[in-house]
This record gives sequence, C-alpha cells and structure tokens, in this order.
Amino acid sequence: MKNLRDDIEAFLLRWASLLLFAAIFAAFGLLSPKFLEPQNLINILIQSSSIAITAIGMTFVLLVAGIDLSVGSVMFVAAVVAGKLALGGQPLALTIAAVLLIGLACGAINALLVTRLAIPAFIVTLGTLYLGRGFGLWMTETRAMNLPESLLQIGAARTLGAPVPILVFLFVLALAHVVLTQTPFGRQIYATGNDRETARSAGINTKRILFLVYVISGLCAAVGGLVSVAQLGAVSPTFGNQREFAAVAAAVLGGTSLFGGRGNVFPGTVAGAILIQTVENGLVIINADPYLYPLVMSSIIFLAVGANAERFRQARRGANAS
Amino acid sequence: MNRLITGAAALVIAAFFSSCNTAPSGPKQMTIGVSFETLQTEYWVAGFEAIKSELKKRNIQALEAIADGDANRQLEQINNFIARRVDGIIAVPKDAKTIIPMIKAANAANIPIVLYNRPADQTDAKSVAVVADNFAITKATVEYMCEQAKKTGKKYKAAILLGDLGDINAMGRRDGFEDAVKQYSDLIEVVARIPTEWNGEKARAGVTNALQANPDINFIFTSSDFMFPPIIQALKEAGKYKKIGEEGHVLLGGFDGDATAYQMLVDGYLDADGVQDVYFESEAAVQAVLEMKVGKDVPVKILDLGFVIHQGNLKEMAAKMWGAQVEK
Amino acid sequence: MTSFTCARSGAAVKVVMEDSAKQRREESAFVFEAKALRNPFVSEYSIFYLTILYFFALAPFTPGLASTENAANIFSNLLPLLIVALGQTVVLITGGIDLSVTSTIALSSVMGAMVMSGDQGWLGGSRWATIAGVVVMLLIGAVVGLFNGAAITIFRMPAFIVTLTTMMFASGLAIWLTKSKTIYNLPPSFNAIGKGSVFIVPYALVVTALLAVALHVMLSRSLAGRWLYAIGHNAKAAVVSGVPVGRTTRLAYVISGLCAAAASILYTGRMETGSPVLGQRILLDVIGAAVIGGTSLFGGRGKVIWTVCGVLFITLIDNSLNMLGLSYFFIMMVKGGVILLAALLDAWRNRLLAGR
Amino acid sequence: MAQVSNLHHQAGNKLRRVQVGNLHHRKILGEPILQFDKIEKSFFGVRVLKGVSFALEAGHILGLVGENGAGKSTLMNILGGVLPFDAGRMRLSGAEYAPRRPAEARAHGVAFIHQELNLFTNLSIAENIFIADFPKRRIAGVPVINRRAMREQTKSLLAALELHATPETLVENLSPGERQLVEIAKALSIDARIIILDEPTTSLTVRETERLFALLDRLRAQGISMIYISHNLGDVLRMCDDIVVLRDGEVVGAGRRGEFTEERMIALMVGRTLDQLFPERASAVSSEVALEVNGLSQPGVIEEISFCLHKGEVLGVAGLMGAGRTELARALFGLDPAQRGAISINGLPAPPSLRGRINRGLAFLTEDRRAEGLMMEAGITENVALAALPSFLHHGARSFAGLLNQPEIEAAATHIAQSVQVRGAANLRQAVKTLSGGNQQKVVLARWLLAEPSVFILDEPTRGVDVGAKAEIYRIINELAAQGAGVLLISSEIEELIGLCDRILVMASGKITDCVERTDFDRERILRAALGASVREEAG
Repeated sequence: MKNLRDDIEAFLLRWASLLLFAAIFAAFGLLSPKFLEPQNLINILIQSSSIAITAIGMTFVLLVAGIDLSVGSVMFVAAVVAGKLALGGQPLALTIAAVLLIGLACGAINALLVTRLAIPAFIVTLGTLYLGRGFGLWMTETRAMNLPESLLQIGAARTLGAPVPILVFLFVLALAHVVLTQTPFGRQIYATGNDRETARSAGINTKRILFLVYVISGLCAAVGGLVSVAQLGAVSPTFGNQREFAAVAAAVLGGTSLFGGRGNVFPGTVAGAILIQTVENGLVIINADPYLYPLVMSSIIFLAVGANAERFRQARRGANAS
Repeated sequence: MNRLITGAAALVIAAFFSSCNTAPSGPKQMTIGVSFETLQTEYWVAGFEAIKSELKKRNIQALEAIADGDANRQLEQINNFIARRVDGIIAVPKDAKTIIPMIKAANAANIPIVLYNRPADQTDAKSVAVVADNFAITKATVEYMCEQAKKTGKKYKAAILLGDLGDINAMGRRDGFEDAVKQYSDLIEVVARIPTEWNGEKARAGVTNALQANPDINFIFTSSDFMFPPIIQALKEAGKYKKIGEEGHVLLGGFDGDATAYQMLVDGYLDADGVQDVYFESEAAVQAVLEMKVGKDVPVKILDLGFVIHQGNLKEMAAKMWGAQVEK
Repeated sequence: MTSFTCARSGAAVKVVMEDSAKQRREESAFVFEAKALRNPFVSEYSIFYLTILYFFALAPFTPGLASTENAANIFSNLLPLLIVALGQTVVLITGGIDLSVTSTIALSSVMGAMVMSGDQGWLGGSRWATIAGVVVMLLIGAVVGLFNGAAITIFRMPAFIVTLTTMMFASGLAIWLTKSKTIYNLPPSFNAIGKGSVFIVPYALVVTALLAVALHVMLSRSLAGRWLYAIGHNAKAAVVSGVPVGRTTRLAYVISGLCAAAASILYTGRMETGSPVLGQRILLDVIGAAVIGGTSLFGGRGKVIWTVCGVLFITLIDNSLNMLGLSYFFIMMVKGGVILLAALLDAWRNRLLAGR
Repeated sequence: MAQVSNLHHQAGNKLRRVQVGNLHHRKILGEPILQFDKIEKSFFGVRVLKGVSFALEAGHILGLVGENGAGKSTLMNILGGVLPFDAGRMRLSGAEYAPRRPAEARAHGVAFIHQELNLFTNLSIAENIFIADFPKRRIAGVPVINRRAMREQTKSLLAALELHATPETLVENLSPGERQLVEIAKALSIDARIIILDEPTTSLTVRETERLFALLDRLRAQGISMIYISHNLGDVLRMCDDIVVLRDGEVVGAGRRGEFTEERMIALMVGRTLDQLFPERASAVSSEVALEVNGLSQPGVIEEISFCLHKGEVLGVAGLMGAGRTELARALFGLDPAQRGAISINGLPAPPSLRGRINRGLAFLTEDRRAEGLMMEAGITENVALAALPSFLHHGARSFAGLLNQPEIEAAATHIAQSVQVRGAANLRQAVKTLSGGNQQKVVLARWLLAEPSVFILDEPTRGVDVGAKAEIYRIINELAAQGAGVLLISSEIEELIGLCDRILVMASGKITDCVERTDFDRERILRAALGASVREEAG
C-alpha cells in the first residue's frame, strides 16, 4: 500500500530524536576532534547530571499532566541551606540529610496545595517559585556564598574511578526508572496521567499519587541543586534561575507529553538533558560566537519537539484509519 | 522562623516610621531612595551595604529598590521614589541611556539624583555621577597580566568568561580585555570566549570545556570575581590550579575586588584583580546627594580611578580593597 | 463557573422542565448561588475588592501611596503590563499560553530603534522615521505571533514549548543584532508616545484604553471572540461546527504578539531607548496577573475586566511594597504569597458554587 | 437482634410483594445472592431513589431498564460502592453489605463495568487488569511488580475469554469489543460473584455482541450473577432471566423475562404507552436530489461510494462497526480527506472545505458527542448558537471581527431549544454537562437546526439515549424530512433504520454492498449484506 517515500518519512520521524542527536555529535566532532574524546563525553555527563536529575523529577510531574515551575527555586534554597550548614561546620552527612529534607518539604508544600486545595499546578508552583527564591535571597542577604572543601568533595571526588556527580545521577536515574516501570506506584502514575477519574474509580488513590510526584520532583530538584553547587564551589544569588524551563525542555525533548500519561526517564528525559548539555559543550569547544548560543539552542529544541509532535500526529491518524 | 517574625515586625515598624514622616509634628528624618540595577554580584551587594551604612551613619532613612536587571522596573521604582517625595536618589543605572528619562523625571521634581558607578550618556538632564570605568580598569588589569606573560617569553592561549551579553558592564569589561590583548597579539591568542549569563554553572562547564578543547590554556580572565570559585573547581579538576611561579600556573585575572579574589591574592594564586573603590564611591555618592540637596554645586563627574591590585602592590593596596575588609 | 453565570444572567429563559423534582433541585441551587454572590469574595470581581481592601489597609502606613502623583505613577507602571497581559488573556482563553511575549517586547524595541534612531537608524532623521518605526515594531510582534500560531496549529506542537523556544530565539536575536548595545537618540515624536499626553491624559492611557475596549468588544461581542472561547472549550467540537480553528488560534497568538509590540512601543518610548533586554523580567507578572484575575489556564474562561483587575493588583503590590522600602526578597515572597492567595480564593469560590 | 431485623426485613418484603406485584410470585429456588431493601438516596434534598427493593438470584442475569434519570445508575453506583445510600439496606448473600468505596465493593466480589470503559489506553492489558493491586514480589524489601505472575494470570484469563492478544498488548491497540472483554477479565480477576454491565453493547459490532452474549451465558452457567443495564430492550429480553423496570426512583415492574414484551417495558418506563416509538412516515420523497455522491474513495477506508439522497428522504446506512460508515460521513462532511470522487449538494459541486460545505447546507451530528459534539462547560445557548454564529453577524459584516447580534442569538436559541424540547435546564445558560444524554443530543441537533441546513448526516443519533428522548429525536428526524430536508441516518440499531428510513444502504468493509427499498425492508437481508461481505473480506 504505502510507497517508499512514506516509509522513509515514517522512518525519519520514528528516529528523529536519535538522528538529530547523531547529527549534532557528528557536526561537533567534525568541527573539533577534541569533542569526541572520551574525557569530553565524561565532561558532558558530569555537566548534565544536575539538570538531568531535576528533569527526572519533572518527568514524574509531567506524567500526571502537572507541572512544577518551582524547581529552580528549590535548587536554590537547597543549595543555600547546604552552604549554611557546611559553613557552620556541620558534618557532610547532616548537610545532605538537611538538603533532602528541604526537597521533601518544598515538594510537600506544592503537593498539599495541588491535591488538597485543587489549585492548578501551574499557579501553585508559580507562587512557590517566588516564595522559594525570596526565601533563599533572604537567608543569604542576596550575597554569594563560598563553600568549604567538605561540601566540594561531592563535586570533585571519585568513587570506584567514577566522578560522584555521575554516580548520583546514575543512581537517581536507575531508581526512577525502576519505580516507573517495575513498581505498582509507577504504573499507577501512568494510569493517573491517562485519566484521573478512571484511575480514581479503579481504586487508585490518585490524591496520594499526585502528592508523591510533587514530593519526588522537589526531592530531585534539591539533589540536583546539591550536585550542581558542589561542582561550583559557591552559591550565587542567581543560582537555579530559570532552571524550571530547562528541566521541562529536557523532559519534552525526551518525548514526555505535557498532557500526561506518556514519556519515560530512560532513555527519554535523560537523552533530552544530555542533548541540551551537549550543544552547550560543543559550542564552547568549537569556540563559537557567544551570540549564537541561544539561537542554536532554541532552534535545536524546536526541531526535536516538532519532529516528535509530527510523529504522534501521524501515529494517531494511523490509529483512526484502522 | 523568628527571623521571619522580625521581618514582619520590621515591616510594621518601617510602616510606622514612614507614617511619622507625613505627620507635621516631630523632627523630619531625611529619606534617600537607593535603586540598584541588580544585586547579582558580590560587588553590588558590597556597594549597596556600604551606601546603606553610610546613610545610617548620618541618620538618614534608606528606601531600597532592586530593578532586577530591568530598566523599566528601575524607571517605575524611581518614579515611586519621586511620588514618595524622597529627599534624594542614588541609582545604579541599568545602562547609560535608559537612565536619562529617570534623571529628567527627578529633575522635574527637583530631587537630586546621583548615579552610582555608571555614568549617563551626554544629556542636558542634571545629575552627578560617581564613576568607575569598567573599560579602563579592566584594560589596566589585563595589560598587567600580559606584561607578566611577556616576562616568561612563552606563548599564551587565553580564555575570557563573559558576563550576561545583555549587561552593559560585562560588555565594558569584555572590550577592555579585547583592547588589552590586541596589543600583545603576538604572544596571546584568545581561544575561548565563554558566555556565562552571570551563571556559575555555565562558567564551570565553560572552563572545563575550554580546557578540553585547548588543554594548554594558561591565561584566564573573568568578568567578575564571583565566578572564581567555579573556575577554581574546574582548574583543580584539570590539575591546573597552581600557585604563581609553580610549574603550569595559569595566569588569572578578575574584576571587582571581592573577598575571594583577595584570598587568592594572599595565597598567591591570583595574578591581578581590577578593583573599584566601594568605600570611596559610596561615601562620595551620599555626600554628593546631600550637597545637591542643600544647593551646593557639585562636579558632574566624580571619578573613582579604581586600581589594579597584584602581587606587586598587594601590601599597600589591600587596605583600599573592599574585599579585604568585608568579612565573609 | 457556568452555573455561576446563570445566577448573574438577568433574563433567565425557562424551558420545559423534566420533572418537578429536578426543578426544585435547580431552584435550591439558585438560592444557594444568590447567597454566595452577596459575599464579595466569591463574586467574579473578588480580586478587585481585595485590591481595594489592600490599598486602604496600607495607605495609612505608606506616605505618598494615596497621593495623586502616585496614582498617576501606578497607572503609568500598569499600562504597558496591562497591554501584554491582555494579549496573554486572549491566548489563555483558547487554552494555550504565550511565554514569548517578553522577548517579543525586546526584539521589536531593538528593531524599531534600529529604524528610527537618529545616529544609527536606517531612517534616522527622516520625518517618516517614527511612523516607519512603529509599523516595524508592530510587524515584528505580528510575525512572532504568527510563527507561534503556525507551529502550534500546523505542526501540532505544544504551545508551552513552542513559545519557550521562540522566547529564547527572539531574545538571542535581539541581543545579537545590537551586539548588547542599547540604541539611543530616538525621534522625540516617538518618545512622546511613551511620556507625552493630550491635556492631562497620557497617550499611553489612550492607547491602552482603546486596546482594552477593542479587545473587550472582540471577546464579548464579535464572531472571532465566540470562536476563541469555543476553541478553549472543545477544539474538536469547534472544528465539526465549522469554526476555522487553525485560523482563529493563529489570530490569538498574533494578537498576543501585537499587544507585546504595542507595550514595547510604550516601554521604548518612555525609556527613549531601544534595549535588547527590555522587559525581560515581567513574564511571570504577566501570566500571574491574568490568572489572578480569574482567567483559566485550561481555556474557555477569561475576561478583559478580570485581567485589568489582576494587573492593577500586581502593580499596586509592587508599588506599595516598593514605597515602604521593603527589601527585594521580601517583595518577592509577598508576591508569591499573593498569587497563591488569589488562587485559593478562586478555588474556594468554585467549591462554594459547585455547592460542595 | 439479627433475628428481629430479619423479621423486619421479611415483613418489608411482603409489603413490597403486594406493591410490586409479581416479583416474587414463584418461590425462588436458593437464597437470592443480593437483596435491595427500601434503598433511599437523595441529592440536594431531592429523592432520586424512593425505597427500591428487589432481589438478584444466584446464577441469574437481571435486566435493569428505565429512562435516563430513572435511578438506574444511582442504584448501581450504590451497589458498586461509588455512592453511599441514605436509608434501607443491602444484603449480599445474606450478610449486611454497605461498601464505602469501589475497592470495598470489589473486595466483596462486586464488579462494575461502566458504559465508558475504565481502561488506561497507555497501559498494557495485564497492567489494566491488575492496576488496582498488582501481584508483587519483594526485592530488598521493596515491593516490585511480579511480571511473570501477572503475565501468567492474564494469559489464562484472556484464554478463558477467547481474547487472542498477548498480555503486553497496549489497550489503545484493541477494538472496542476487545476492550469490553478486558473489562470482563478485570471482573473475573477479582473472581466477582456479581458483575454489573452498564450498556455493554453500545460500541460493539454485531459479531462482538454475539461473542459477548455467548460469554455471558457461560459465566451464568458458572453461577456468576449479573445485572444488565441496556436501552436495547431486544437484548434485555434475549439475555435476562429476570427484569426490573425503574421509573423516577421506584420499581414499577419486576418479574421473569416471560412476563415482559418490549411494548410493556416501554409502557412501564415512560409511565404511559408511547402511542408508537416510530412516527408515521408520511413519505413525501421528492425527485430533487439533495446530496449526490459519485465514486468517493479513500484508500483503505472507503471505496467507490456512489448514491444519491433526495429531498424529503431519510436514507439509512446500515453496517457493522468498522464497515466505514462513520468514515464515509466524515469524508462527506470534509472532516477527513477523500482521494477521489465527486460530491454535489443541491445540484452544486461541494466545496473542498468543511466550512464551505456547511454554507452549502450540510450538517453533521457526530457519533461521539462528548469529544466532538458539545462544549460541556459552556451554556446551552453557546452550544446551540455555535454553528450558526456567522449568520448572526450585524447586517453585512462578514469579517472575522464582525459583531454579533446578541439578543437575536438568545431569541433564536430559545426558540429552537423549545422546539426540540431540551429538558432539565433551568435556563439556557446552564452548562450542558448537567443535562441527560438525550437532552445533550437534542442540543447538538438544535445547533444544526439553527444553521438551517438542507442535508443532515446523523451518526448514531440515539446512542446512549433513553426511550423517551429517542422518540422525540425520531419525531424531529421525521419532521426534517417532511420539511424537505435530506437525512442520511447512520445507525447500528436495525429496528431504528427500518422504522425511520425510506431506503437503507448497507456497507461492509468500505463498500456499499446492498441498497434496500422500504417495500422490501428485511432484517435478515440487511444483516446478511452487512455480515456476508465482511466475511468474504476476511476470507480473502
């Protein structure tokens, strides 16, 4: 029935994201041999670890057709608290525990407002975005904060030869992937995202599901913040600004739908996050004109998402026809 | 938590005080509106604090306003000050041009206005500017670095960390840098220009990636000292964070003169840092605004020459370097 | 919400009732709503009452807050923001969102300046400079909007991502075009739009008022308006009923783009400068204002008047806290709190009206 | 205590028997598995169930019929634990039974299969079956889905239901019939003793329906009891052992299947004898052609469709699910593309665009009124006016920004809404989501009437609509024809077609396989044409 052109088109669309990925790698590789060196690939992984972790949390929220705009602020608050404690000479373990707690708390606040009071997630998290940012600035009196060695260990140290950020990243990823694909909770998230009413009447405690995804998002954001700040050595007042957009972009690049029920952290979201970081990295490596960065980045995201949308559209049409 | 409460209390008290203002009875306390374009970097915070303490010293109430990098918000805030009938305005312009209508507005309400750290473009509007010249100071700093480089006789590969491309200061510093290195084009080649959007994460990644592309980079200038910590992390990882004189030391230069930079100077890692004299600027600004208030005529431009601090002059200059005073 | 509408409606048209029981149910529902409506905070304009309350609560503590020049001030701050928010409202009604407005402001500001500027403008000094500049600026807005609309309707991409990427691109372009410089020396006749006034009425006010009225009429009375709501309610049903969904949706985004451009004219005019970072920070205020006013993020619900109230509230908060000389972070926290509060009110109201 | 209450209970039953008449005439063998006893339920102080009592016997299928709003779904929701009840009691195999949530009902072995299937299209069959509680195994104390167990159990279930698909198949790739089976599999997975089926056949093909009925027979044989809700009284008479008729929250008739005929059921449901369900066709078919189609084709969907619809004619389109009827309608209306073929409306070639065709006088009532018909949140007026809006533009203004004549719209909407008798609305601003299915359908009809088209394409206009509303919709269709409009009526209920149409086209796998004149209407022939072709199709 179908002629060759359709097949080719279908093929291209099916693998659009991957092809784009390959194309970008090839392009940078040609422009600078250094780009493809293993060390650089490791750099890319390290640099994308923070945003990837945050985006993984975001994916959980997007899967139930929600959104969490507050992740950037959560990253900031977590980093600030971590810094304060570390500077106060608290042991690393305590600092980390505190960060996780902050993440839980912030997530829980969003979750409460979304589930109990039935306010649209967009507004809730928009509000908490302001609150969090303001709170963090208040704690730091809007000053930058240099971090002590103890904390920087996380960023610099290597365990089993692998940099800690990557390990944390892989750990979170594995955990999230297993939760989403192998546990009842994970599948129920997809069910809730597909149709909340149905999920409820099927005996799923949707309120609990919703609550937990926002908590998870908060948690991931906090961890992401810690991982990132540990590499920076200082918390500046702008830390985490606009991260929410990067996180959403990463997830959507990975094929996660904003309307819930579709998407995955692996390969999806992770690929998205790495793609973004790869472009950043490549542009520096080839010493590109600084002014080109946003133009290139936005165009690539646009292309990838466009191809994805087109694919879904055709798939849907196919479904209707049959 | 109780800090939050104190915050709330502060609000009530502030409210109470300001309400006293309108009351005819009681001695009138002066109010000065302080509008900063941003508090993004340590330097601005220091200046902000310095001005506020300066005002406190003279028992003058300060009204804060941060434009958050938005010229419009700044205009609105300054209009608010005017509506509030403040006795004077000290403003850090978002840039040399967008400030002009604000000056005009202040003139119209004949409220004295002093521009802190950035001048306005030539205009008939009346204002006094306390100015540090980003371009000149940066140029001097980088020239010093180049001289150091020359002594070694080696060839150098340089990287610069740019600030936000939308930030006029950042651009001034970039141009200063480019100008300086141009004169030494024979021995210095700029191999990386990294846009950081004043974002530490991008600075960190940028340096790492630049070193990946050119492992032999040995000359790094940052448009602001607050990006040193990420840079240090990146260098350490690449095993290139060495003291001056040690093998494989990377020539480092920065701008602002904050505490981190001072520490690095003392520890002998940092070669040169362009410093703006916060104390001079803040005091001069407050002084100027008060004199204008009482009608004295004040020079239109009060220049903060700033200075380059380096291993050579560390001892004598440290006293003037704000980063050396501000306790972290 | 709709049941709420019926309570407001004067002429209730009775239709054959199914059975007395159902009728009683309806009526009981009405009595309930009627009661609810007497409470200002569950009315459609709750946010407006909140604004007034807020104003009188703070006025005594804030010298100059109640002064006439401050009123004028609040308005001049409010106008451009309002224009952008109105455009945003139109898009929200169709169930979409437009994150690209701020960058549109910057881009059209820069392009306009490049045309008009005395020293480096293409038409520098010519008497057509101002007109040409204004046209170009509006054109930019229209083009960006059209691009968004096309990507969303033709390629079926989610509005959030499309407009997010256009935001990045447009702002990047603006900065690149100017190489980070701002452009000064715009024709006085242009600056007048931002600052000048006829008698005592500022041009900005005139422009905004005209725009607001036009949009109000369009939304409430015109064919396009009805279609916009229909799309927000159920796009598929709209298609089947012969609504040109693609065209109408694109119209929404073009309107949003044009509004952003119009705002850019006012901003640029009063700044007397074309700046590539103009209005970069107002995005969340814009969306916040519309939503606080009561416009739904899920489409089908929103009004010009609501958004006016929302913008008024946000601006008043900025202005008042600013006059109190509160610190930056404190203002931020209050803002966040207020957005949540407004949302709470809305949720509470809906629950009351749902009778649960 | 139990004794006493028991006595009460029996006394209660006696009373009911007197009232309800012949429900429990013959002594039922074996204890009834489920008993409703004076169940009361009110919303907003309005009694929706007024002391409903009847019993469901083990291994029986009980048909529960009644108009929409009669209280069927309320009662079932109570049984299924979705709603609490105010007074009365339920006894499940003798024991007191009052589920507080669906899960609890399921735990008691009561499974509720809703009309809109509760399936997650983005998940696999297996996951859908076990979504509420997965077979788990613990890894390091963490509960993880036991995929193998899930797979095996699902396999055996699917085998029992003769559903040939792997447990991993995504539900979105299943046909409506197969999805129905998955729902039943869910019920079996909790080994339900009672299964509630709400309108199970509405979206099934004839063959799928047969398959379902065969399955229900088997389940009955296994002693599973079922409550079967349907507007298709034929099916009820065919499948059910006992029948209970509800009206306005009261049991108005109950008894063995043998005691009922369709006429009697309808009479009980509407409280009066509908003079007749189908209005008299004063067949005034004119010779003028309203809609002419020549060789309309879209590869893989419809092939070489040619027919013409005369003014004043009701032309039926019969066929099984997937025969291409809806696809034909969408192609005619311009919603979906057609590769070849010519369409002319009232003698003029049809414009390519959907809007153009509407202006030419075409109207299309879609089969899925939720997704493609109504703006649920919006008021009746907005919904009714939507299609005709351009015609209310102030004199001459036809532009996008043209202003509308609001009062005129109100007036027209009111008039039209009254003429189609939209019921249950206090006023025309009430959200349509508050209306019953039948009345929602009338709103969609009203929308098109307002646009004054000359050709109507009606796709399953009476799906999920109660008898009363059905009759009214039939009347409207009839009037349209009488007024000289051409009506293309797509329906899965052959009675409906036979009762209303002047001619019936039969479609199978995208082709027209037969065209039957009113004079020789005949179920068998139509069914054969619908099935036969498709069977041939499968053979080849």
